[in-house]
Amino acid sequence: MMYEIRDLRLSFPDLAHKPLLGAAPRVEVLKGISFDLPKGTVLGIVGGSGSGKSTLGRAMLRLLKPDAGSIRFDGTDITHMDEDALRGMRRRFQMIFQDPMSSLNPRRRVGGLIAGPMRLHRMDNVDARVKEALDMVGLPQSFAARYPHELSGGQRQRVGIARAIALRPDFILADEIVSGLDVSSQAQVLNFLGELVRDLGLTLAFISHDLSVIRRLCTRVLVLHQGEIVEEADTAQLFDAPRADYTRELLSAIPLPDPHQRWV
Amino acid sequence: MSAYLSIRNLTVRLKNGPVILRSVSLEVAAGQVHGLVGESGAGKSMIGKTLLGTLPRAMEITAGEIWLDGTELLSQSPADRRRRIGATAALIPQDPLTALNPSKRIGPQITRRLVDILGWTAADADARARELLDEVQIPQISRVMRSYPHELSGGMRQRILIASAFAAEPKLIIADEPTTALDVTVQKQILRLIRNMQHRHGTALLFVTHDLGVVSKICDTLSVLYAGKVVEEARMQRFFMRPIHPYSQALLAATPSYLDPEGSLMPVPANVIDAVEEEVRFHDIRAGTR
Amino acid sequence: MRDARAEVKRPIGLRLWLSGGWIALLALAAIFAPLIAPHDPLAQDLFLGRMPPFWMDGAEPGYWLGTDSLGRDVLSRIIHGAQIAMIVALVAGTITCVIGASLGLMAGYYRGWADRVISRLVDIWMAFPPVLFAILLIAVLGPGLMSIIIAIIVIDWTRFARVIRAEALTQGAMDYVASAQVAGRTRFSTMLAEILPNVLPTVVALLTLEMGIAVIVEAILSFVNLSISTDSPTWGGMIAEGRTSVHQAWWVLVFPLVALFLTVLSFSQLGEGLKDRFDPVLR
Amino acid sequence: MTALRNILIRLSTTAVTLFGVAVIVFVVIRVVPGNPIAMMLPPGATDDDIARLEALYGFDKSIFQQFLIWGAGVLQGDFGTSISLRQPVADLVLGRLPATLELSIVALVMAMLLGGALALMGTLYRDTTTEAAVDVTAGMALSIPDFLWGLVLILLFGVLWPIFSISGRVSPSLDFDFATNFYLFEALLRLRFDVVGHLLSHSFMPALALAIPLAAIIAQLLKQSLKETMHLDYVTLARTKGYSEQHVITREALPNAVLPTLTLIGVQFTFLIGGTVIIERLFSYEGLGNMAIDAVINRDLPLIQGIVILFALLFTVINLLVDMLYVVLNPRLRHA
Repeated sequence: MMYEIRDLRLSFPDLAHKPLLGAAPRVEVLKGISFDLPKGTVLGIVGGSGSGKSTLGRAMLRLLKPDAGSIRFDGTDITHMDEDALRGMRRRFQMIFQDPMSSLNPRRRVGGLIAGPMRLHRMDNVDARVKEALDMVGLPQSFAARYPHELSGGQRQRVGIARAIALRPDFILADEIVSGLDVSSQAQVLNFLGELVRDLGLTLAFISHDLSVIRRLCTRVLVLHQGEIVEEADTAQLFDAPRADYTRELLSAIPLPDPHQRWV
Repeated sequence: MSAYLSIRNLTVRLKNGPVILRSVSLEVAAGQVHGLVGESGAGKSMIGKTLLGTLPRAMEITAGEIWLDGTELLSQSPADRRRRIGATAALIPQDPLTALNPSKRIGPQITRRLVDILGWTAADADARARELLDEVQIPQISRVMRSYPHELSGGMRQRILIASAFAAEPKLIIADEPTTALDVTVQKQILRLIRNMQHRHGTALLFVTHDLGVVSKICDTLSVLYAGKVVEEARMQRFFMRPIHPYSQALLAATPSYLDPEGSLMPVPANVIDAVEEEVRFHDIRAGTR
Repeated sequence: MRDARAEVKRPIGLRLWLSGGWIALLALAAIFAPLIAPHDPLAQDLFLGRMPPFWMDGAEPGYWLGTDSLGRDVLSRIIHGAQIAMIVALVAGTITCVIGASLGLMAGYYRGWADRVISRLVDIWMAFPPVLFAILLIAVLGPGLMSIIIAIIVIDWTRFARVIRAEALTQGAMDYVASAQVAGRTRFSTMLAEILPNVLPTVVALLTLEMGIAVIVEAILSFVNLSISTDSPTWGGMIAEGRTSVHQAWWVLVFPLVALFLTVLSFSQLGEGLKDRFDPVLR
Repeated sequence: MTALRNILIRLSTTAVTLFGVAVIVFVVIRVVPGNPIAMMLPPGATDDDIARLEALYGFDKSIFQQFLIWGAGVLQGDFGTSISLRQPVADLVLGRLPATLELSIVALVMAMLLGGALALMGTLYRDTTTEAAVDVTAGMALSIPDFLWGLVLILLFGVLWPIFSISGRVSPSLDFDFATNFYLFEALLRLRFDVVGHLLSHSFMPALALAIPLAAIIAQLLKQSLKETMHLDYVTLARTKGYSEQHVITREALPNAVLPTLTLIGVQFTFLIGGTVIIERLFSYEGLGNMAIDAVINRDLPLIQGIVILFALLFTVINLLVDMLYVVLNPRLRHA
């Protein structure tokens, strides 16, 4: 198992309703999430805004500390592991962020952005690996000398992917990585992400609000609604025979590019 | 069928810079929904902006005509144009979170303009606002009209904006990506609402979007834009069954559908892009803008 | 289109040349003051009191910008005054910047108790009128160059701390900081390697601004007669003197004022110009 | 609810700030090398005389004891007695406060009018050379501090074209009995506009010197937030409804764009008041700041303490008022 997650709970302080004295009340974002993620799975995590899908992702990478429950990564309990102990493991679980404009330091060149994490983990042949990573995401090697603001949205997102895969991680979390892209860039990114997963034997968790995208890429799907898992199923089963009411509602709300879909 | 809105050879460019719209022509018939589709940077929002007179100052209209209900707009003075647009057209904007003035209550935001610009009495405007809020299925109308925008959900605000757009019975409504910021379940309700309202009021609707799925649900006709140029204009049914232009075909092939998991999700191929770029270049040479 | 825009080298702004030029000129004047000043700045000659500048009737040859009431050469005093102005600008400006920016960076990035302590200190400091605080400090420390530098540091570190804290807060919320954590960077190294380069343009702009302010503070302290012993010529001292005799000899006030004005303006424009020029992120 | 809580929190932090200011001033002043008592007495005074006076002013006790005694007095409204002027500090300070307040308020009004006008002009004519001119003007005005503007104004309107008075708050020739120290407000209330004119001709230049940098800041920030607001959808929507450009800017954009500027004006207004110290000196204006510099030069410890505490109190009160005003003007906070 790559991940075993049991009864995960996470809340944020609600500063808007903080009393004068004492702690702010907490808003529960994750209300007891449990699931297993076997190695080699491409897991889709789907839900509307406020469903807690991004929070779940960040908790899996221990960018957030859960209130209760447990997270086991490849057999190791990382629920309460401190940052120093985590640091040694961090190479093994990586993340691709939603907004590459914010997640790529604007003052570093592409080459440095990809090489930086590898140097931190004392990997060898860093320059060769940077070139390899750029090749894998289909960017010319000359792009290593560019700054993020000199790239298009799709190219930036590929730099984010190259940075993650260059570390040869066991697991990658992709948080809404195509939602800001045009359909043509989106198709490109989805296609080669699919290839990478196959070629490298990656385990991937793919967070998205778009079920059409999830179906393209994922083998298994979690449907999140207001901090709870309402349905967990293999992809084909979820789309052919959705069990939860919310899944059915979600499916029926998707506008397909097809004038014959009964919809409005 | 007579065209209510007719744009002819509209060319817009950045002052001393690249061309944004290349001889765009399109027509919207009364009571019809026309979709403007394109990827980011294709110029689809610019058409609405030109029409409404809210084009950024760095841009200029270098050629073209806009006929609205039998009157040509671009030959009029900006003030006349503004008055004419204000009286006959309305906008449903993209982001419901920023489209209502945060420091004003909802009621006046709908009624003020009826009183100020169109000369209604306050009582008439108030009655009209209530009627429309009821039509867009807003509960507790009196309370909502006294609220500030931040007290309402995104879906509610978008309904209010729709009500506000229909308030003065405009003949033309421009909807600029009105559901992009919403969850799919809310999007469905809002699209349904816009379609129903448009149908009932017989309004011509220019619907700007990047989402071919949405287009297939709401539009009667559509134009596909690439780099400020209309590459295909079609009736909706025909477009989805037999897209003619290679770029349209590529765009459709790149749009994912959960019903078709095995079908090839094709990025727009490089040779299609090259061909369209060539068309654009050819157009510019012919028009003398390059 | 994007790529083309990045290729375009923006011309070094006119203001960068003008402001940089004036500062360079001043620095040279300060270094070589004894060589280029036409007269001894302290030499008094009561027979040559209040001589007007060279283009006016009654001007004394060799005294280009006239003399003050004690017959001292205004030009020579301005040139020598540049020494103190430059030392104060460089030393006080740099130290203030390092201290204030470090505290602000830590407060904004680490937040928590470090932020609470530093922000509270800033609050207390902001409750003092700065000029009064400076005068008070000089009264305590006694006049002298060292006292002025210390006073400027003590008073003005908050300017850096406040601005850089706010910047670090904004930058700290960006995803590239989370991505550094994902990559396994330590907190401290993230602050230095990721956040600092992004706040550096602001630091530079503030630094040169602070240099100008340091020159002004020195002038204000000289103006209320608390700066350096009245023997050494300072622009502030000259201005104080000129202020009292402005109706009889305006040039005693005008020339040091022009020098001060240009210097302060140049420092602030230099910072803005550098920020624009060397920021890879085109805004 | 939230608003009330914030104000309570602010009040408690204000108390902490004032306490901190008091401690710092107290400690800093007492390491002054010169003996203030010795300076008060005529040259031939004996050590006994000095000791007696030291006892009278309490300087023979430890700093901690002195602080306790002073603090106890302050809580009863007694700030001690000025050494150089031999009057109660509270009377002296409160007597001068109106002059400084009037100067600051006139300056604030000038800054808001000037800055607001520049910002509106820059927004109305945005993306033209007019806007560029506004930017350059504001940028230059901002980088020159009030002290230098004061000197420039003295040269311009005191020497070159002497139309304003360059020193004092009133001319000795003015024949008018003021009942309070708020000369300007009093003259306004008594409808003596000749006196108002006289007072303004004296406070015009110092006030303008204080106002120019603040006006530049207001112009920059307000224009910036106006421009940002002008891109928001509700402004676009207002335009498409047929309203004129002026209406869109002043009625739709301005009320929202003003909010961020407002908080800034709070902090900047305290800087402006801080600036009165040197500006009053420059224009020989009989206010608090001018008295403060004399107090420092004369080593008048009780007076320095009193003035600094009053300034600190003034600053914190202004910030508190601005915060409350912000809450009142921002509907999002009012109902939260």
